[in-house]
Amino acid sequence: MTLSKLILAITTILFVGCTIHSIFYIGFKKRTILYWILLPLFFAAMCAACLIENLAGMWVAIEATTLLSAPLICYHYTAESLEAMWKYLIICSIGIGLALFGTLLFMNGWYIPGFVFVLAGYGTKMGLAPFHTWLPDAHSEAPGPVSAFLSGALLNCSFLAITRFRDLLPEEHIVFADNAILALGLFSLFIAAVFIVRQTDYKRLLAYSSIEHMGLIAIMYSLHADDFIFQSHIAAHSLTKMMLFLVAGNLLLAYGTRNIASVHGLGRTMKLHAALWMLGILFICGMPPSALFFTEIGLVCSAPIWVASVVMVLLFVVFAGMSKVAIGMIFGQGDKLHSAEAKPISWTLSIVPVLALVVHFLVFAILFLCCFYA
Amino acid sequence: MNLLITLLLAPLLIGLVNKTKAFFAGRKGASVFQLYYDLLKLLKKSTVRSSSSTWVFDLAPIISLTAIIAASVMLPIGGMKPFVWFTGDAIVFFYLLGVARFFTVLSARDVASAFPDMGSAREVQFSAIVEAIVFACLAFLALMTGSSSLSGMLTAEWCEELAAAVPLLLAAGAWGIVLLSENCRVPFDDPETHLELTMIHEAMILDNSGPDLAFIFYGAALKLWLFAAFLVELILPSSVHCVWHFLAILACGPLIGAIESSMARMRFKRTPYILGGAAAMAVLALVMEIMTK
Amino acid sequence: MNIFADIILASLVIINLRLAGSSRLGTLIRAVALQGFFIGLLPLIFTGGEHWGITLINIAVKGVLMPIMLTYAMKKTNTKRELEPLVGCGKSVAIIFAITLMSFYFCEARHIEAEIATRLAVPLAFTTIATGLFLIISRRKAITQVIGFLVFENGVSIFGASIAMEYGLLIELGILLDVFVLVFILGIAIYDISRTFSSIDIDKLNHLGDRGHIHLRRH
Amino acid sequence: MIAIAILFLVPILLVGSAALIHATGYLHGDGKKRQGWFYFYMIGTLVSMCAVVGSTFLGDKVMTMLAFILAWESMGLFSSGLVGFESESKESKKATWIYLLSCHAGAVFLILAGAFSFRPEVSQVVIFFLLLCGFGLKIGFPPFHVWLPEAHPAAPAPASAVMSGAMIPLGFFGLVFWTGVTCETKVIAPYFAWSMLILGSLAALGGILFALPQRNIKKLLAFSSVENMGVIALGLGLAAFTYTQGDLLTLDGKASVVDGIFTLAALGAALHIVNHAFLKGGLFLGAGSVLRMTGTLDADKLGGLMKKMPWTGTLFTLNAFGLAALPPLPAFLSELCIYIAAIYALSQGVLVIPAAIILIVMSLTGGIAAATYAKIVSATFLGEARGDQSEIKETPKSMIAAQLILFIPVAIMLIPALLMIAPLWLFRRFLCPRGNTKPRQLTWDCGYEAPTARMAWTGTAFSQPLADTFKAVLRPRTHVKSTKDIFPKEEAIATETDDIVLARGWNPVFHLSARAMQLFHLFQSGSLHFYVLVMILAIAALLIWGAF
Repeated sequence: MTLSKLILAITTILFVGCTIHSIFYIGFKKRTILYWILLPLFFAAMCAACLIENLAGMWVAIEATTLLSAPLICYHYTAESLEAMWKYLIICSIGIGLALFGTLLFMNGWYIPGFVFVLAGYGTKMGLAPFHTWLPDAHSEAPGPVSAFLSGALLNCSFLAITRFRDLLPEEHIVFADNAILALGLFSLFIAAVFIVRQTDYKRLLAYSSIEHMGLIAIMYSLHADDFIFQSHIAAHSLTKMMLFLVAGNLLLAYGTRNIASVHGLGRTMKLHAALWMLGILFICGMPPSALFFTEIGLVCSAPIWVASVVMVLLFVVFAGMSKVAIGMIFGQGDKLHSAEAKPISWTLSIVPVLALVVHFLVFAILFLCCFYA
Repeated sequence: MNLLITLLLAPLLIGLVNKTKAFFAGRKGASVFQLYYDLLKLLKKSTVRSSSSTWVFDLAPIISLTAIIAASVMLPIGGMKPFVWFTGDAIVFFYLLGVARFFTVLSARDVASAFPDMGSAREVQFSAIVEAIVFACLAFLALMTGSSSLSGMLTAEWCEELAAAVPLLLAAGAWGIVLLSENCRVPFDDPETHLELTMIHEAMILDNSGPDLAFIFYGAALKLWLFAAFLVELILPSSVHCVWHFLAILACGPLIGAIESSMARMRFKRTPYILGGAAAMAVLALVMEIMTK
Repeated sequence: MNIFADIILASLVIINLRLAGSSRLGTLIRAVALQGFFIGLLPLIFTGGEHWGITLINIAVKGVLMPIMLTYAMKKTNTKRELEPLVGCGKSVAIIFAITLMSFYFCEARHIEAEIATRLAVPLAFTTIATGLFLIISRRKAITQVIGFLVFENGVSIFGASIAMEYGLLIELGILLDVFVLVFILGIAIYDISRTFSSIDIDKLNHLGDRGHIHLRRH
Repeated sequence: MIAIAILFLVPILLVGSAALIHATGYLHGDGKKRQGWFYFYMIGTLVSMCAVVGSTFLGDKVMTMLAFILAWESMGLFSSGLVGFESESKESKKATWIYLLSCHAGAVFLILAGAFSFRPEVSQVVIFFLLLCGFGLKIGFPPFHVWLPEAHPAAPAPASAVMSGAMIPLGFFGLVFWTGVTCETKVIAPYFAWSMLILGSLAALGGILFALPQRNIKKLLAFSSVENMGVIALGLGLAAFTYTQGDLLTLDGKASVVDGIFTLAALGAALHIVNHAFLKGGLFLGAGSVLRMTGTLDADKLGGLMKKMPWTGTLFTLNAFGLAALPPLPAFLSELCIYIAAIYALSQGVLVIPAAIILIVMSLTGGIAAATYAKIVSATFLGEARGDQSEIKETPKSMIAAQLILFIPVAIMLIPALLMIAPLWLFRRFLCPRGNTKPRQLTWDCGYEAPTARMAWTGTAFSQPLADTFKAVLRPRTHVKSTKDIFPKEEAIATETDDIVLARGWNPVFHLSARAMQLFHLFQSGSLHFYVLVMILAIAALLIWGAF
């Protein structure tokens, strides 16, 4: 399967999932009309970005995703979400503007500067450090389904844009391009690790985890990892991350706080969500039986030794940070004084996460079995 | 044969020690056979047990004595083969003594009183370090004699030059200290004092009485005999007739008595240093042997 | 036709300096409107008067519509001046001037103007992009940031026009629409920000971030 | 290979089933309500442990490695669930976290080692050291042992029994298997042997030294697991040393000697794995029974439990006696094999230095181990109760039955022992004139009439003199509350001994690196100006890089 088709498929699946979840999470009210108008448009823009072959046309579509998702991020209309939207708009627009500049340079035959601007521009949208700064803010402020959609679909689309330019490069510049992507990927992994340790906000935690995985995807891409492994990673990350963001949204609904220290003993109060949260975090960290486990091993096997070592160390740091959070939130009864009370939430909210988990598990179990027997 | 002599003569050694001490103190002292009388008397009495105690206290004297007798089965004296010997019997030998100590300590702790507790705490403190010295000596012996069984290890020969004897003498010196420590003699312990606070072995058995106490006394005497025999066999060549060996073991009694009379018990805080010195001697012997091989 | 192009480009340099040197929002908006107008003309000049339609739309959007929107936002939020820029106006002019000189020097030194319609265009595009980014970094007011973004976008357009890139009409319109919608949304956001934060200082927008503080706010 | 697999499977299955039986009695209250999770984790752990062993039979190298890592990782995950099962407090959550991290770190090393083993440019020594780190984390070689004393007190007792008895030794299984698969014996034997010798000595001595002053029963047992792993490592190391003798042998004609050393040492290590599984499993289950009935694991607050819980007490005492490696119980036999191998080597003049080190280290370890077990048995079960024990009774039958399963090997070896002490017992019973009478009196105590339980020494006090000898290593923290007034008032002294490797090694390292990471939080300071500036600088850097 080509990358664009794969990303299109993932985007569609995520759109279906997020829409179903939104029915229960957002609901149909007068004030949610804008949400229901923008969500499909946002999806349409992403589809366009995947499908349009013309580089400038793709640029238009990706810029459109920024514009259409900005009001979605601001759905709660609090001061923080406004701030997040503002930063998202400014940073991404600058990024996209740079991408346009890069596209022009590229088309004019100035490949290296062109590619640098394209990489920086779409890298901004993709969440590669140090262009990622909008991402934690936007993902943490947006409502659950929107964060899920942003993280699982939008980032991939921007990545697709980078790969298109990389494929058009003439032979002699490919080494530089790969090295640049690799450097940004490693730096993203590093930045994610640094911010995941001692993180206090669980939605930001997931946002940084997205940066981490975008870094990994960039690294895999730059090292010409096996197509199957590379694409599995993208798909598995999107599915798992969607599930995690949906669960995080539900937790926010129940506890009313994103502060990790205020949430305790999920294992006793919200058993299903505790299991989903634990599994999701283990899966996203590449624990078996997640597909990410195999893809990360694949990466280590194909990467140069120093890259493999650095990646494993950083992944371990990420695991340390995320597992601490999961354990803190799931186990124990904790300190009554600082913990928030959980409000009961509707069971319908757990349909999509459970389905996502099941799909992830089934699809990859089948895929890998086929792969091993082949 | 040597097992029989060991079992019979062991209490005599204690009697000799006490007689010597009495001599140094200017007293007439008890008969050298006093321990035999004591044992007989104790065997006739009934055993009083602490109400705090459990089966551990009840069985410990029996287990301890059994273990020490079992160990003595393996000790060669004067070139005579022991009752049982095999590769590595030296290890079993010392571990059996460890069993005896383990249960003595447990039974001391079983009566819930501060004095036995104090004694047992010190007992384990010294014995843990002594264990390493003993095994360093064993390693040295195995290396020197090329044998891995006690009966082979304890067959010394006349040395032709003094330099070759230095490691052996070092080991013997370490062993002498081990002997004093393991059998709770001065300077590690003073069995004769009347302050329970300062005793080790005697404090541990404060609550034993009757046949149990007899077992313990006999076991202690036997253990002293075994260590003395080990020391004698370490340095006395096996070409000497075995009667001399037994006499040498018995001569250890007055020797120990003389040492006990000539010095006072040390502060407990200082005793580990002596053990450290002994350990250094044993390890030095071992290293010298490794270097010369 | 190059003489016209050179005149326009030279005046764009002056506009850049003006943008850097003024703290009055009104002046800035007028400057950016003028810049939009000139840039709208550029394709016409470079391609020899073929694209009348797109030129008109460009001028209408960049030179008229967006400045009007910005003026409206300025009035609504009751802000007239950029009070305390992070870099003072004098220094800003100096910096932009230095950047202009440097980009001209580099383009000259590396001879990259070979196929470009006029040798002024590429360095000028760089300078304008730099001016836009500089405004975003060094100014506190939200409106100034939007203006900075517009300048940045204009810089990209100068470059696009100067290399005579043919996107096709649809995509041209798409790009224009995107920018327009963006400025529209930003304008709305400015209004919301001024209401929520009772100021349009971007420095007030610093609740989000990772500095180890704890988010206890309830939604 | 089959024999080795059975060697590891037997403890897994037997300790596992005993733990499952024990758990039926152990879980109560809140734990009973959530027991489904417990059994899920437990069975998951056991199955993945079996899978670890089973994966080595797959044949194909890549598949084996992948399956092994998969099973290894899931073993860590399931058992982390067990460790976290009872967690209520911050400390126990931290223990779960540390455990999970150490499991995962082990897997990371394995993945790297596996991936690098296909690269010709990576030397085998590097791969071996990666493997050593990976499996050392599970085995608990210092400085990687830190999770043991944290996780074991936090985990439910049946879980500790499985983890300590059956899971930790799997590290040796993995180490030997992977080293065999990825490295050439000739190249790696000296590294293997020396690292086993050094790490084994450190683990044995360090483990037992830190076990000695602990007052938490399970913490003490956890440290003693480190010690036993050290002993096994010493045995393995000695066996590995024989491979380094290869060439010398054929010249000397000492082949049979070296063969003998290898056989004895390897046999000793193998036997010790099984023995340790049974004994340590039994001890952890016993500790679990104590916790279940008394609600505490603090040995200094217990005492005299033997009278209330005779079965548990007796089994615990005998297991402790066994684990102190005293004759004639099984653990002694396995240590004896290693001892004999060492002393045999010395007497034959081969491998003199390692053999001498092993002999001395093991003897010192044995001496301190005896003291440690004497302490924990006497403080918990002997003497008088240090608190109200009127409510306490013997545990449910299932818990005793579980311990009896693990008691089988000890019971077999106890029969000759009982036969040996029988003559003296009969002598006392029938030949002594008053041997039958058993009058009971208050403890004599120098004539003091009203002894209280508080007058007896606590376990900590008992171990204090010996611990004091090694205080340079142990670095206990002492809290003294004393009075300098003329008239005596209440005084108190308490000592605590932390794991220095964790307290002075890992914790500072972790804190420092977290602090260093916080320096980078600058990148997300919240200032939009700064964000854009960073973007531009990054682009500039990329452009400059591209230009060259």
